Amino acid sequence: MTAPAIELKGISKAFGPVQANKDISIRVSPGTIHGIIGENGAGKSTLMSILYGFYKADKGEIWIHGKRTEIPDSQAAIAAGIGMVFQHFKLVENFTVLENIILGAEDGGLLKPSLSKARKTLQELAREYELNVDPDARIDEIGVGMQQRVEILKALYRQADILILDEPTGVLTPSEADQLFRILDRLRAEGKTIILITHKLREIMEYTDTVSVMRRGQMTATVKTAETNPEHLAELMVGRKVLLRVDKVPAAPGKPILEIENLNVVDEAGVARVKNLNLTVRAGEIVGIAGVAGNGQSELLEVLGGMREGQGTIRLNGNPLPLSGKGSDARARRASHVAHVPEDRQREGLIMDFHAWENVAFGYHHASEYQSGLLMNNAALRADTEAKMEKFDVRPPDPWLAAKNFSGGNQQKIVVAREIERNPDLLLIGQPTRGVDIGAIEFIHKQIVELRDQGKAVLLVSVELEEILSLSDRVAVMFDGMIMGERPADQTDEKELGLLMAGVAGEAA
Amino acid sequence: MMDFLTLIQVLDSTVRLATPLLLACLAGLFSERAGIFDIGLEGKMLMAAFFSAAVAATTGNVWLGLLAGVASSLVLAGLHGLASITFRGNQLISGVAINFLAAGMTVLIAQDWFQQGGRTPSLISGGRFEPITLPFANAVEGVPILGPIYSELLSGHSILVYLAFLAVPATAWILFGTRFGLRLRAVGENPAAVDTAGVSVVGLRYAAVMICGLLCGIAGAYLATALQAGFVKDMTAGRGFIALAALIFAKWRPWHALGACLLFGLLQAVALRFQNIELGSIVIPVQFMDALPYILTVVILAGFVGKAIPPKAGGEPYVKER
Amino acid sequence: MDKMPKWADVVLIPLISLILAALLSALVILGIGEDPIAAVKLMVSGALGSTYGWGYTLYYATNFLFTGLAVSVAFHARLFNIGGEGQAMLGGLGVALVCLYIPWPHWSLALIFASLGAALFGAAWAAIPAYLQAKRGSHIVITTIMFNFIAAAVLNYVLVNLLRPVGSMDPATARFPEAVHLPSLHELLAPLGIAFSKSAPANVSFVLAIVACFAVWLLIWRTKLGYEIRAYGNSEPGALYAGISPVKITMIAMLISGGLAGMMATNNVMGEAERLVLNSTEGAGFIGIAVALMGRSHPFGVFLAAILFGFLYQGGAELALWTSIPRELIVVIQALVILFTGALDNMVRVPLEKAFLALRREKA
Amino acid sequence: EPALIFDLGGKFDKSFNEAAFTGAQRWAEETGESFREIELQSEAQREQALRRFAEAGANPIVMAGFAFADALGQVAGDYPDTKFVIIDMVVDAPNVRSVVFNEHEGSYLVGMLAAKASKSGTVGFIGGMDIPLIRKFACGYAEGVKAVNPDATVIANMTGTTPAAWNDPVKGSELTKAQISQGADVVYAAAGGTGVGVLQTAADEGILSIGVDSNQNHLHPGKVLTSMMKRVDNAVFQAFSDGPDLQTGFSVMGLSNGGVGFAVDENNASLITDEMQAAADDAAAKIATGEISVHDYMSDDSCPALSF
Ligand SMILES: Nc1ncnc2c1ncn2[C@@H]1O[C@H](COP(=O)(O)OP(=O)(O)OP(=O)(O)O)[C@@H](O)[C@H]1O
Ligand SMILES: Nc1ncnc2c1ncn2[C@@H]1O[C@H](COP(=O)(O)OP(=O)(O)OP(=O)(O)O)[C@@H](O)[C@H]1O
Ligand SMILES: [Mg+2]
Ligand SMILES: [Mg+2]
Repeated sequence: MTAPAIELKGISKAFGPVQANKDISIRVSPGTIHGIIGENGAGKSTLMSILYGFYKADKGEIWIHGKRTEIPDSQAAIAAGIGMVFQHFKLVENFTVLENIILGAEDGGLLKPSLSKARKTLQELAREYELNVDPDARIDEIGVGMQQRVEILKALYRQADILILDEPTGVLTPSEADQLFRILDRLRAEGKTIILITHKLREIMEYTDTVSVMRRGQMTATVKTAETNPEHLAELMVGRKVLLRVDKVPAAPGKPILEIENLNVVDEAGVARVKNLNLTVRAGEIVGIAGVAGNGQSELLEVLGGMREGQGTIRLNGNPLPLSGKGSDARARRASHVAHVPEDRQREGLIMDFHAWENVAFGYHHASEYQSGLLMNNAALRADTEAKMEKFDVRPPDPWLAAKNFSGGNQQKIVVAREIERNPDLLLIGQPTRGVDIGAIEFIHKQIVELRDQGKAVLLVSVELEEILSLSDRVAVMFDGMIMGERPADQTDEKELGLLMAGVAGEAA
Repeated sequence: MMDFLTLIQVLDSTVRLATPLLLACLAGLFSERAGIFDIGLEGKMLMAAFFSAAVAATTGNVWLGLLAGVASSLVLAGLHGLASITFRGNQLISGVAINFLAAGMTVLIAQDWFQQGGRTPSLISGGRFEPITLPFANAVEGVPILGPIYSELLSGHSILVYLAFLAVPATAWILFGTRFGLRLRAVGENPAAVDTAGVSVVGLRYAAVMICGLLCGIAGAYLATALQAGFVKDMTAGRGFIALAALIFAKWRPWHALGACLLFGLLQAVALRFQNIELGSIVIPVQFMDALPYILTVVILAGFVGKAIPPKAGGEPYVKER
Repeated sequence: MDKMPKWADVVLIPLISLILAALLSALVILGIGEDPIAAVKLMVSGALGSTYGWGYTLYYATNFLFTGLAVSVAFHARLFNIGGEGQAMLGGLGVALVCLYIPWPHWSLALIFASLGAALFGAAWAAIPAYLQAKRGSHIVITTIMFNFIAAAVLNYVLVNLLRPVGSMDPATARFPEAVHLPSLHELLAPLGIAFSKSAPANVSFVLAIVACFAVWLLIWRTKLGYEIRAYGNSEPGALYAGISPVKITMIAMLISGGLAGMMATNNVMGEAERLVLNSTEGAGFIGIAVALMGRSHPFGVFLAAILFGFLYQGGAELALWTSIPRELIVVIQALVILFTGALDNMVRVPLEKAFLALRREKA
Repeated sequence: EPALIFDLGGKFDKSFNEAAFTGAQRWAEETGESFREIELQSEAQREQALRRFAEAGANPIVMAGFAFADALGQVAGDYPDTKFVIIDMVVDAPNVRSVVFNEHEGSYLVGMLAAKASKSGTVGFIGGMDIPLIRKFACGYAEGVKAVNPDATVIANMTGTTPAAWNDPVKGSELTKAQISQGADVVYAAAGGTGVGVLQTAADEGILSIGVDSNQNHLHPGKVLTSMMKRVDNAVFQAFSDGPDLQTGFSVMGLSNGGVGFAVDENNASLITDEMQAAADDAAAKIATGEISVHDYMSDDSCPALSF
């Protein structure tokens, strides 16, 4: 047996108080695709970044092709033949493709010769792997799919024979993803070793040779893909049996609560994000918006929540809401009984340095029950917080703890408690269970369903198809800013939605 | 309003006054292109002005003075690097501190060394950079128009002036024609890209900050040993900030920096020479001329005349691990 | 988990930074051939050893309280207001106009309106950078620096060409009328039977500054507006999400900041000089930065830091008077304080965090 | 113990403040006693400096510069037992001595010398802060020039309108260059520290300069035509010598009592011909006796010989 292409022994890494990796060991055979799965925050990216020399491990050894190798920085990793495509691309936005590719791998002190040499090499690589990109295009002018190609080309240009890809398909359409996997297949056939981090069990099952599962900073198992199944992997990931469906009675939709007509949103860069969108959400139903990240779902939620401006018409209980200018901000939305659980709780939903009790007022700090005269009634706020913490089982139930000191799931519970307890007519909820453990997922799902059952409208956005399918009553798929199609949740499946998500029009599917 | 000879004179003093601005502006350009904001240009110049004058005064050798000035500026640059690169502190605060440090230390040391109320003794010849007469300058003086332009405007500056002007193409070439320049620009835009490409962010940024120190050092030495003959307290008189303004005005580009510095130099030259300028019935007070560079910069910053977009990673320490 | 306890963050770190700055300052004094211990003794006796010294210390502290609070309020909204100097200069103009052109029956009335005038002018001077930051994204640090210079030019013009009394050679306004003379601490304390130096300039503005401290504390930690300022300062996307307008908060925070900086003029212009002179701010706007950094942007911390800097200023003046140590020594000390408490914060913080973490691991 | 307060230009401005310092120094050497001194850092400190010295018991307290007038007006009354001496300005208080100089007379003499030394018939004047006091210098100078050569051109520039103008050598240097380009071959600097730049540039460019207040001939030997001596040093020396009992009131120092004059020493001996010296001495005598009357700009804020 040949030596493993990569062997990690006892890798540990802490970020301050967070133990991201704990004593991790793993072997990857040459010429294989090795998958790594695990929940958000399990430590996958950290582990790979250590292999690539981006972080330095606190403990542990790295062996490459049977040789103990010190990788103090990325330069050493590159020298050892490792290339990595990060979850968040590492490209210089105002440089051209060519400049990005030679950065750090120039020949000699002058740019001209390096650039012309790289241009030639790039042409060869493009031909060989069907990786066509315009070498003179600026990164900020090309799409994410293209940017990912640049990242792969960067690695190939440096003659990597071990390629790490961190969640490469999260931003790709299914067809772009298929093309990526064709390239990966070809690379594997050439004897290159590939590590693939992904959340998608389908990709693991279809394309990998072996798979490792991480949970809470530890490696829980490494198995041959052929010898396992999705349920088993899911169980390994979360540490217990996964309940994939939500218990709920069939919906009894009532009058329309939210009506969206011809909504358009243009972002700061002038790109149209939402295009002529029409959608209705009725009382007593949960409408799920599915789609690949970046197809306008976030902007839709933000417009509805009053975080950005748009054009078109939206009505709440029949009354039009302004989409720009006065009265279009989040405060006005809350005043008209729209609650919003944002997609990114740490960036938007919470002020991480505020105490829990301050966060419970966040967005509702104008509410009369929180005031006493000109000042804020902090005592009332704290009492309210204690009540909510109790009801939502926030742990620890300490109003004085800063938001950043709660775990992800408990942070989410604080946000959900704040929004749902306002008893809104419409709940906007984005990625409700991202990075939240399974117990909390069940709890949060239950709260959402309960709200629906009280006759409220819920608009759910999630990139997790499973969550969409199990929680919604009706599913709308967004692609390129438009609704590609709507389906009752119990009359569709992942396959059909996947096609819609790729922009294949509903009728054809 | 102005006859030709006066015009030449004003332009001549524009060149002299633009020189320290230009050197400091290019200094800032290197630093900020690498993502390190530097509002401490003023302090570095001041420190260099003092040490160059002090050493030139004691040794009588202006080159030793220049060396000392540059060295002292490099020390402050290193301090800025330490604070903003190694310890990932706030670059603006570090710059503020450096300005104060220089303002205080120069007077303190000057008083200790020379007991002349915070100044150095006046420099005598040998201790100063003398004007250089370009070849044939005297011969062509009589030629109309071109003669004075060559002999008055172009000739007769100290070597540092020519050095400053040569630094412009050099900077442009380094930035856009070399590997170092590519990496430098990249580290100011996205240090993570540089890091993952296997190049040291810290090394690049220190290099940039040190080049900044070098150029500020020359600028300061020019002030004390060429433009003037010795150091007086606070002699930079806000030039570091005007250079910063010019840098923004130039949108962080070397050739534009030359233009901006010449413009600001011209404003200074005009303000120096004329108290109030009468344009028909309007009198432009000298204070307005003094403030004009700052006003122009604010206008540029406001984006009314083309938006000035700083390097993306500028001002942010590169933090990998929270 | 927090990396270390709160007290370490607000007390231990500034204290260590301060000690480091003090040690280096001592080295500097040694370097210029003087005795640091004697210097400190002289500073202490000169600044705190008599009511005269205290009068000056508190006078300077009053200036720094206003500018320190100004920087702090902006800091809470994550705005770095380096323009305190210019705002205070313009505040002086506001005070001068109010005092010179309106006949006041009593100083108390004059003080109220002079404060308003000062705040108004200071706020106005902060308004343009604030607007440009809020609406056009112009870096407020750079614009406020530019505005300091522009303020100096404006004041220069006004004093030389407009407000200078005929026949006077000073670029300064006329002396304010006797009616707007603010009671000094001497006059204030005399009825209480406390004999305070007659010639020290500390005056009733000190009380005003303390009131401002309390008001800022209430504003930041007890009002909706303060809540919004802090929320915006912590997270701009968060603010948007909560319906807090970044434009509004940027404007308001900077207006309050500029207003506070401007109000410094009640002390130095109205209370001390009783006329507006060039450069009456004497760099207090910049010291506000150090004061806010040291005081961790908390009014109580700002109060302590302002007193400390008042002491340094008065002590430094005494040094310059009685020894050959130039007054610039305090500029150096100020630089070191800013350097250590501001820019080199992590130098102290990181090892300390590690130590606390290790300590906790050991306990666990 | 007497005390001396310097104005913003600083003790070593080689000019006005330095003259005051020289006087104090001479007193200290002759009496073996010591005095207190402080250099101001800013406008706002004037009053503090005065009070601090008065509190500490310094007496008399001498301040060099007109800008102290306002602060002194405030402080003098609070310390009736302390004697104050202010130079260049009049403050009316029982415990203040106000010393003013007839700068126009001294300037007249150096103006004559300038006109005689000038080959181009154009001479320059560079003042510091644009205030009546400095115009008084300029006016006397211009009259002196015109007295020798009625066709001569006098170019006058002021450095600025704020105290910063006393300490701006770069601007002094630029103004000198400008005047040279307009044909001036002698420049007279009455500009405190700014004059250092004027004299430097004049020397660099090979024209003659005239110093002010102190004897500045030595700064560039052979290149400084002469210096208009304003005996601030004498005024300070006198005040210190008089001690706490000094006579208060108004004191004028002019040609008649040696308060102003022009400097001839080994550094400029070769530049001043016997004829020049004789003419100037003659004029000095006539001014002292009142035979020649030099116009004092400050008497009516106008100057017959020069327009500003
Ligand atoms: N640079 C960093 N500084 C501090 N903590 C970090 C850093 N990067 C990651 N962490 C923490 O380390 C843990 C593991 O993070 P990591 O990014 O490796 O997870 P992951 O498995 O890649 O998750 P995801 O699926 O969301 O990408 C998390 O708790 C995270 O908050
Ligand atoms: N970036 C961070 N900075 C500081 N502390 C953190 C950070 N991320 C996590 N922690 C701490 O680490 C602990 C574990 O956080 P984490 O989000 O990984 O919890 P978890 O086990 O995934 O729980 P949950 O399932 O509720 O999300 C939290 O209690 C929190 O205090
Ligand atoms: Mg990851
Ligand atoms: Mg978690």
